[in-house]
Parts: sequence; structure tokens; C-alpha cells
Amino acid sequence: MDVALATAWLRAAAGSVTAEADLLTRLDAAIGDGDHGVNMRRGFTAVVTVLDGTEFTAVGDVFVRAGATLISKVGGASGPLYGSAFRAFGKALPPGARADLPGLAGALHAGLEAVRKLGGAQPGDKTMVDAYQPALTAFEEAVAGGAALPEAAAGAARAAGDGARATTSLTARKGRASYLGERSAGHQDPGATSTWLIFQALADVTAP
Amino acid sequence: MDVALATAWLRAAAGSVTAEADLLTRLDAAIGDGDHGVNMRRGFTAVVTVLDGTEFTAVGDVFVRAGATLISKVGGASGPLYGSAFRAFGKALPPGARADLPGLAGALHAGLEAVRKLGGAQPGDKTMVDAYQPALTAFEEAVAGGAALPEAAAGAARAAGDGARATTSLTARKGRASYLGERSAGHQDPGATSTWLIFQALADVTAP
Amino acid sequence: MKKFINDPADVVTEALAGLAAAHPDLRVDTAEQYVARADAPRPGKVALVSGGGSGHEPLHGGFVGAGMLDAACPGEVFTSPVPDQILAATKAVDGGAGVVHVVKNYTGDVMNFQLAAELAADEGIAVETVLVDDDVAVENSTWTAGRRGTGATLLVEKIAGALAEEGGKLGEVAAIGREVNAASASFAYALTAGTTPAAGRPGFELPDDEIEAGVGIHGEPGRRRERLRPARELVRSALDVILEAQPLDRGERVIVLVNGLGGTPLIELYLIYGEVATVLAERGVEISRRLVGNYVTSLDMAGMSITVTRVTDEMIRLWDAPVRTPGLRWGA
Amino acid sequence: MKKFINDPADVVTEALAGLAAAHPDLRVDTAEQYVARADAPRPGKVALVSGGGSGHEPLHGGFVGAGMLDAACPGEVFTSPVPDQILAATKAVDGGAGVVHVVKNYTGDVMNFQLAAELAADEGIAVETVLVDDDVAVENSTWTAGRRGTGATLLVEKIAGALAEEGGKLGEVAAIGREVNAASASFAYALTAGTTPAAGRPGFELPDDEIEAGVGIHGEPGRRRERLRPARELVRSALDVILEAQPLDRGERVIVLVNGLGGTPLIELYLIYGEVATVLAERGVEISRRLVGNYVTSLDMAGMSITVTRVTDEMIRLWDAPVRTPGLRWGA
Ligand SMILES: Nc1ncnc2c1ncn2[C@@H]1O[C@H](COP(=O)(O)OP(=O)(O)O)[C@@H](O)[C@H]1O
Ligand SMILES: Nc1ncnc2c1ncn2[C@@H]1O[C@H](COP(=O)(O)OP(=O)(O)O)[C@@H](O)[C@H]1O
Ligand SMILES: [Mg+2]
Ligand SMILES: [Mg+2]
Ligand SMILES: [Mg+2]
Ligand SMILES: [Mg+2]
Repeated sequence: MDVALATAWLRAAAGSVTAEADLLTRLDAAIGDGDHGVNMRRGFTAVVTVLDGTEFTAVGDVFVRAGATLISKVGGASGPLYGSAFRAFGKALPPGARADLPGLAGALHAGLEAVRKLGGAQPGDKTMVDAYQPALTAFEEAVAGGAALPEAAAGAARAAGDGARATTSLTARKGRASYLGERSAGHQDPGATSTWLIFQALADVTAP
Repeated sequence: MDVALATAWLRAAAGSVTAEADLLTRLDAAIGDGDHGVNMRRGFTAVVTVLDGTEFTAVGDVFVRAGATLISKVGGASGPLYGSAFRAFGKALPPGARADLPGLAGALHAGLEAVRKLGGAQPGDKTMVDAYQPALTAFEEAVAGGAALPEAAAGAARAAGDGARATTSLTARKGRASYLGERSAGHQDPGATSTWLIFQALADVTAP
Repeated sequence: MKKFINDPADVVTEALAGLAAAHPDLRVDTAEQYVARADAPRPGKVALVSGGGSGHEPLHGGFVGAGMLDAACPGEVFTSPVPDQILAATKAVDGGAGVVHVVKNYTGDVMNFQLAAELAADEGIAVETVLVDDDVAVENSTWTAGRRGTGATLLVEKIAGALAEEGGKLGEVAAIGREVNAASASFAYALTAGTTPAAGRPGFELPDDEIEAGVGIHGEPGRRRERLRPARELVRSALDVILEAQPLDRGERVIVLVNGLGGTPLIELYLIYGEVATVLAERGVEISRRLVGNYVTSLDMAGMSITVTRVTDEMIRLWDAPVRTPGLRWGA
Repeated sequence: MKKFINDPADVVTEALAGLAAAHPDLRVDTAEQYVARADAPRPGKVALVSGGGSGHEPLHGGFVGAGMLDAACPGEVFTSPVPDQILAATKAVDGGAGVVHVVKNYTGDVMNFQLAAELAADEGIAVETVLVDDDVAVENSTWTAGRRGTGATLLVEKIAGALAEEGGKLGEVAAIGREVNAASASFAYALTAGTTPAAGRPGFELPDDEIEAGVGIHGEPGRRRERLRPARELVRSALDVILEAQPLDRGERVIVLVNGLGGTPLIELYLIYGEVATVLAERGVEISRRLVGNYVTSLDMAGMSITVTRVTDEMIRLWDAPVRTPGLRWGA
């Protein structure tokens, strides 16, 4: 992954969370406070503005800046979580203009660790972790199996989507949805859904 | 009219405004503040309680007490207006246990005068006057024509009903409905409607 | 209808019981149905009594206390109080210096207060009536019951109440009350109608993109129905009507009340106040004091009114004087 | 959606502009998006900073002023503020004696305040965090994000703010804030959901005879849906939950907050307070102080919460101390 691909990914993610803002908000209205779509749109719009105004030489910097921007602009639970994830992801990438596949896998792992450290969520708690964790596993397995980036990204996106859909039956134990107790079951988690959109954006921009 | 008929009339009026409280309130909601039915029910329920607890010897006293009770219990515009009307009506009745037809006609006239003096409404202003005035005229004409009470009361009730219905096309110039300006046209006046109910109650209790 | 009540018939008395329990400074007579300062009557002090239908809280019961009203008479919801109530309150707070009745201009309120004032006069109490009729959505002509009393009532009660507190005479207290009213103009918009406990349904129904312009505080529809427009435009339209009725020269000073009708959140009221401040600044009018909140309400109606009162130094001084009531409090 | 706004995206900034125009005592930084006392920083005084999503007004911006908060950071509607904002406010009001962050226990608020506190520490500012988690509708277990912060926030800010005003040290101010929180329990019912400007439709839909029990202040549904019952029964149920979480012996003293969620009229809130007073009197609990009104709201949600805080002499003394903010004012 080089700087061009990195910015293309984030722009695609921005387009996707903007296009799906209503869906994310509706999912959040059901078990949260109905702002996830607006939050993500605001954050990624700011990210695009930063990308427009900045020349990057190191690929990691793209994500570090994106993460910092999300932390500054989003608020809520998702701002610090996604912001920390992207920052950790960017910092874990090898220095320089390009990252190879194992480097990407390692950085994705660091991103998830940041989310888990800040939010304390376990898989099964009905959060973005439930999309991120399977996506990471799929990505790592694909890389281990010798796949190229398009294939690994496609597998990660598929796994994220499956993971997001699987949150529907879960009872939330983190975030606002946990206040609903068992009433949270039956609804798909908004954060897991936006995580899927972000992985899908990577799959889209790398697709041959 | 004797004390028994006087109390019967007021009880019938009480029954009728109670039965039609929803209608009166709905009419008032359209062009006023939606309390006329509740006001009338509260007032006449109190009148019945007073009647239950009092022995009357003079027929006029029945109405003076009823009027005072309405003033004390109703509030709003209709409380002082109906209260003053009944008080004036009672005071204008000849002293003693019974009133004859010309005495009744004169007292009805005094009642209307009280309403007009307190409220300042003219016929055509879309108020209770638009039911009361034609009812009075019909009653007076019937009496002048030699009719007995049942017939005079029936004529007055018919005229009050026609007058109440005719308020629909009027634009209000008194009371809350006047705030609506031309938007008040197209709705029947609640106070004119309750005036009709009261005249109808007299027709019902005197009907042969 | 969804309300936190027990029986619709008991709402007013039960709310009064709650008010009594909450405010030891107040004496609530639940039999006669009035709210008075616990320290009334205050010998030699002109007393202020107001009242009107319930459903406009904190008006009037929430404005009873030092520096404002001596007593308030709450009627049934949206129904003016009865003369007995007003007379009882008037007698309870009369300190021998006379009583000012602050009456909002509605047919029912005017007639019931008038009957009470006559009865009080019979008992030797000097009563002056200050009629409040600030709502310029209604034309003041022989074709209507006249302008309604709305937001300016708060200003009349505060400013006249302060003068009474510092020893003003009956005529003076009534006079400044009338001056404040004459210097005030108000206009309101409603987004939804309120629901009275007795009726159980909203006073009117509005489509999702329409509002009522020139509404009162009793759930009656307004002068006309309009499209919902941005707050900025609504404020300009309201101020056009207000300033036509009450022209203001550059450099004149005003008190502004941006008042919620009960169901409109504070965030919107502050947004509106920002627009009002912008427009008045353009016109060179100085906002000396202001109040933003739900003060003269119409149950749960979503809506707001703007009141502009041209003020003198004396009015500002009296506005700033200490007040200690459940609904308005400063300096004490 | 019917609201007095211009563009949903501008509601928070435009409302802040209105707040700034309305309150010369406050300094509103619209770029950094915080509200501070105009006289901040006050050298040697511990500063209190709070914040959270917008839509809960007067919380928090309306509680900035002498005797309460030094600054508030409003986020977007129902969205916690960002660390930059919190850091800017913290730096703006730090008078060298340290800063207390009053944080309602929501995942987003906790994380954003935590990031800000770390950044402030990097700049040499001593920050203590008081976490408010009084809402006993949520069980405090590893299975949830923990109890939410609701009505008790007002009590924490008032009482800790008073101690800071009279010279309390950083540790003392934080300690009394934590004590107040630990002594508080709240429970809420909603009749309708509020509508955020961005979403444009209510957070949830309720049939005409159903309510949400145990709701928060962000439009999220509650623990369960119930039939609408008389206010008397709802109050008893709420107090049962509150007193189970926070048992009170006969003779103990409390401050009670009967809080409207934004769309519930005052007449209902007083009716509810009357019921609360009756139940607590039966249990021999003494209500030393109380507050009835819309203080910790959820936009236009029709609903109410009850907060009961067990108090000491010291807490009552600090509660009674002068406060001068747009939303809460007495003795000044
Ligand atoms: N502790 C946590 N760990 C991981 N993800 C979380 C946590 N808490 C919340 N989330 C995620 O954040 C999403 C909600 O984000 P958003 O609506 O933007 O913030 P808020 O809940 O503050 O309104 C949830 O759907 C969930 O996926
Ligand atoms: N000035 C007036 N003269 C005669 N009748 C009037 C006058 N003002 C109002 N009314 C009558 O009173 C009725 C309304 O009564 P009600 O609803 O009980 O009182 P309010 O208008 O105070 O709520 C109107 O329908 C009208 O008939
Ligand atoms: Mg959310
Ligand atoms: Mg009426
Ligand atoms: Mg009425
Ligand atoms: Mg949020």
C-alpha cells in the first residue's frame, strides 16, 4: 500500500459512510442515540479535507493524521475508538512510502488492539470489535496463505460484513446499547456496520 | 312555572350539557380553547348539588342560586355570562312560588340583557347571544299569540337551535374565537350551542 | 393522551399540592384555590394579585414571592378563575394599601376579575386593574375581543411587583404596570398544539410542514397557517409585526423575552434569541436585559413567543431589583 | 421534523451564539466551542469543567457561572465533546489550582474526557475526574457500560462548584463531587422520544398507551416498555427502584430533583413532586431541599426523572450557597 492507495481508501470510506449515513443513524436510533451516521460523516468529511490539503511522503502518516482528525472531530464513542485505531494503524505501519502485506496485517492488528485497550470490548459484546476481529483474522489468514492485497481485502470485507450481521442476535455489553439489556438483541450494531463499510472500501479500491 | 318545574328544567339542562360535553368541547377546540363542555358540566353539576341541598319557596330564588353557583364554579367567559343571565332571570321573575307566562318572558328578556351588558356582544358576533336572542323573540311572539308554555318553549328551542346553527357562517367578533378572524367562520359557536341545549331542556320538561 | 397525571379532573389541585410541598415560602389555599406569599398580608404594602387559567406555568403561581406577586389564582386548565377565588386571594393579601389586579385580556379573565373587584370594593378594598394586552397578532379593534395578554404579563408582574415591594403607592404601581404593557408587543408561532388533560387531544392538528402564526396560549389556532420556514425568517417576520405595532427608534432600549410555549427545548430558544439579537442590532435597538426560557406556556405546545418592551431607566432599575419566586429569582 | 432551526448542522453553534448574546457574564468561544465564565481564569480557584452532548440544556452551558461551573463543552447533539474542546476549556479556566472534570458516565464522554485529561496533564495541569453515574435503571455490572450519569450531575456541579468557589482544594472539590454522586440515585420515564435535528424523527415510537421505563437522556429506549399508569403509581415504582439502590433510613435527609426531560409541562412536574413528597413522608425521609423543573433534558422528550440524594449538613450548606448561572440562580 502506498500513499495514493491509502488516501484512495480513506476517500472511499468517506464516500461510503456518507452514502450510508442514514442507515448508520437508523441502526443507532434503534439501540443507541441516533447519531452514528452523522458522527461518521462529520469525521470522514474532515479527514477528506485534511487529505486534500496535505502532501504525505510516509504512508503511515496518512492514517496517523486521519486518526487524529477523527479524534478531534467526531466525539461520541466512535470518535476516540476509530481515531485511536487509525492512529495506531498508521504508527504500526513500516516507515516510508509503502507498506507490504505483512506490514499491513500487523498494523491492522495494532488498530484492533487500540480499540480493545480504549474501549475494553471483547468479541461478542456487540461492538465494532465484532466486525473488526473477524476481518483481521481473515486478512491475516489470506496473507499467510499467500494471497495478494485485493484478495485479502475482499476476504476481510466479507468477514467484517458477516461479523456485523452476526451482531444482530447479540446482547450488548458495551456502549449505549448495553443500557437496553436484552432489548438490544435483534438489532445490528451501528459501529460494527461502519467498520464493515470501511473494510469494504478497502476491498473496493483494491479490486482489480 | 313553579319551583318543581324550575328545578326540573335545570336538572334537565344539567343532564343535557353533561351528555353533550364532548360536543361542546370539540366545538370550542376548533375556534376556542377546548374547555366549554368541561366548564358547563362542572357548573351544572354544582347547580344540581345546590338544588339537591336546598328547599326553595320562591321560584325566582332557584335561578338566582343557580346563577350564583355558575359564577362561583365555572370561570371562563361562559361562567359569568350564564351566571349573570340566570341571576338576572331569577331576580326578574315575579316574587312567590309561581311565575306566569308574561313573567317568564320578561325574565328571559332580563337574562339576555345581563349577557349583553356584561359581554357587550351584538347579534351576529357569533356568541350565545345568537341563540338566545331568537329564542327570546320566538318565546315572546308565542306568548303574545296566546300559546301555552310547552308550545312557547318548543318554539324558543327551535329558534335557539336555528340560531346556533346559523353561527357557523359568522365571523366571530367577541370571545376567543375573535382571535381567529375569518378563520372562525365555518364552525358553530360552542356557547350558542349550549344555549340551545338549555332552551331545549325547557322544551323537553314542559312537553306534554 | 399521555401525561403524568392521575385523574384529569384533579390535575390543578394536585399540582397545587405539589407546589405547596415544594415551596415553603408560599402558602397554598387548596380550598379557595389560590397561592400566596407565606408572609402576606404585608401591612402598608400594595399587593399584586394575578391569575388566569392553569396550563401556563410558571405563570402565575410560579411568580408569587418577594418582589413580584403577592397571590395568584389558578383556574382550571385554560379557564379563568372564578370571582370567589380572586376575592379570597385579594382579601388574604390586602395589607391596607390596596390591591392591583394584573389581568390578561381575555373575555373570561376580564369578566371574572371585574366581578371580583366589585365584590372587593364592597368590602372596602381599593382595587386597581392593570389589563395586559401585548399580543399584536390580534388587531385591537371593535371587531375582536382585543389583543390578548401573553408574555408581557411577566414584565408587568416583575416591574410593578418591584415597585410595590419598595413602597410604591397603589396608583403608582398600577401606573407603571400599565406603562410596561403599553410599551410591549408580542408575537408567537406554534409548531404543535398543546393537549389539555380534559380534552385529551391536541387543540388543533398541523401537518408536518405547517405552523400556526399568531397563536395565543390557549391552544386556539392562530391568525393563519404558514409553511414551516427557517428560524431566521420566522424571527424576522415576527419582529416585523412587533415593530410595526411598536415602532422603535435607533438607540432605544428594550427588554426582550424569548419565551417557550412549553414543548420547545432551550437549545431552540437560544438559537432564536441569537436571531432576535441580530435583527435588533441591525435596527440599532439596544437590548438592555433579556430572558430566554419557558415562562408563559401553553401546556406542552411546541412554540415560542417574542416580546419586546421599550424600557426606561426606571423600568430597568425595577427589573434588576431582587425577586424571589419559584419561577424567577435573582438578587435574593 | 418541526423545529425552530435554520440548518440541522448549525444548531449547536447558533444556539451558542444566542447564549453568548444573552449572557454577558459568559464568554463563549465559538471556534473552540466552549462556554466559560467571563472572569475565568480565577487565580488560585479550582476550576470545574463539564460537558457532554448538546440537547440537555440548561445542562451544561446553563450552569456556567459563579458558584457552579467555570466552563462547559457542548458536543454535537447527543454526542460527547471532542478532546480538543475539553482541553481548550480546561486551559482557559485553569487558575493554577487544578481542574475538576465532571463527566457523565457514557462510553464516549469517558473516553473523550480521558484523552483530554491526558493532554492537559502533558501541559502540567492537574486534573481530577468526577464520574457521575446515578441512573439506577442500569445495573452497574460488567455486563453493561455501567450506570449512566443523569440528574445527579446538577447536584454534583452545584455542590462541588460551591466548595470550589469558597476556596476548596482540588482533592476536596473532587471528593465532595464523588460523595454527592455516591449518595444519589435517579430513575426516569419517557412518554415520547425526543427528535434530534440531524435524525429528524423521534428516537423511538411509542403507542399512545405505552411508556418507556428506565430511559436515559439520549433518546435511547429504556429498560422496558410499560403501560401508561397514573402518576401516583409511576412515582411509587420509580422510588421503589431508587430506594432499593439507595436505601434510606427514617430521619435521613435528602435533596430531591424532579426533572422534566424537555417536553413535559411544569404543571405535571409539580403534580409528580407532590407524589414524591407523599411517598418520602410515609417513609420518614425528610426532604431538606428540592428542585422542580427542566434541568437535565433530552431535547423535546416528554418525560421526567426523579433524583434522590442523601445529604449531609455540609452538602446542604453548599447547596444553599449563592449561585449565578443562566439555569440556576439564587442568593446572587
Ligand atoms: N466500549 C466500546 N468498545 C468498542 N466499540 C464501542 C464501545 N462502545 C461503543 N462502541 C461502538 O460505538 C458505536 C456507537 O458509536 P456512536 O453512535 O458514534 O457513539 P455514541 O454511542 O457515543 O453515540 C457502537 O455501535 C459500537 O459499535
Ligand atoms: N363577550 C361575549 N358575549 C357573549 N358570549 C360570549 C362572549 N365571549 C364569549 N362568549 C361565549 O362564550 C363561549 C365560550 O365559553 P367558554 O369556552 O366556557 O369560555 P372561554 O372562552 O373563556 O374558554 C363562546 O362560544 C361564546 O358563545
Ligand atoms: Mg450514537
Ligand atoms: Mg373555552
Ligand atoms: Mg377557557
Ligand atoms: Mg452519541
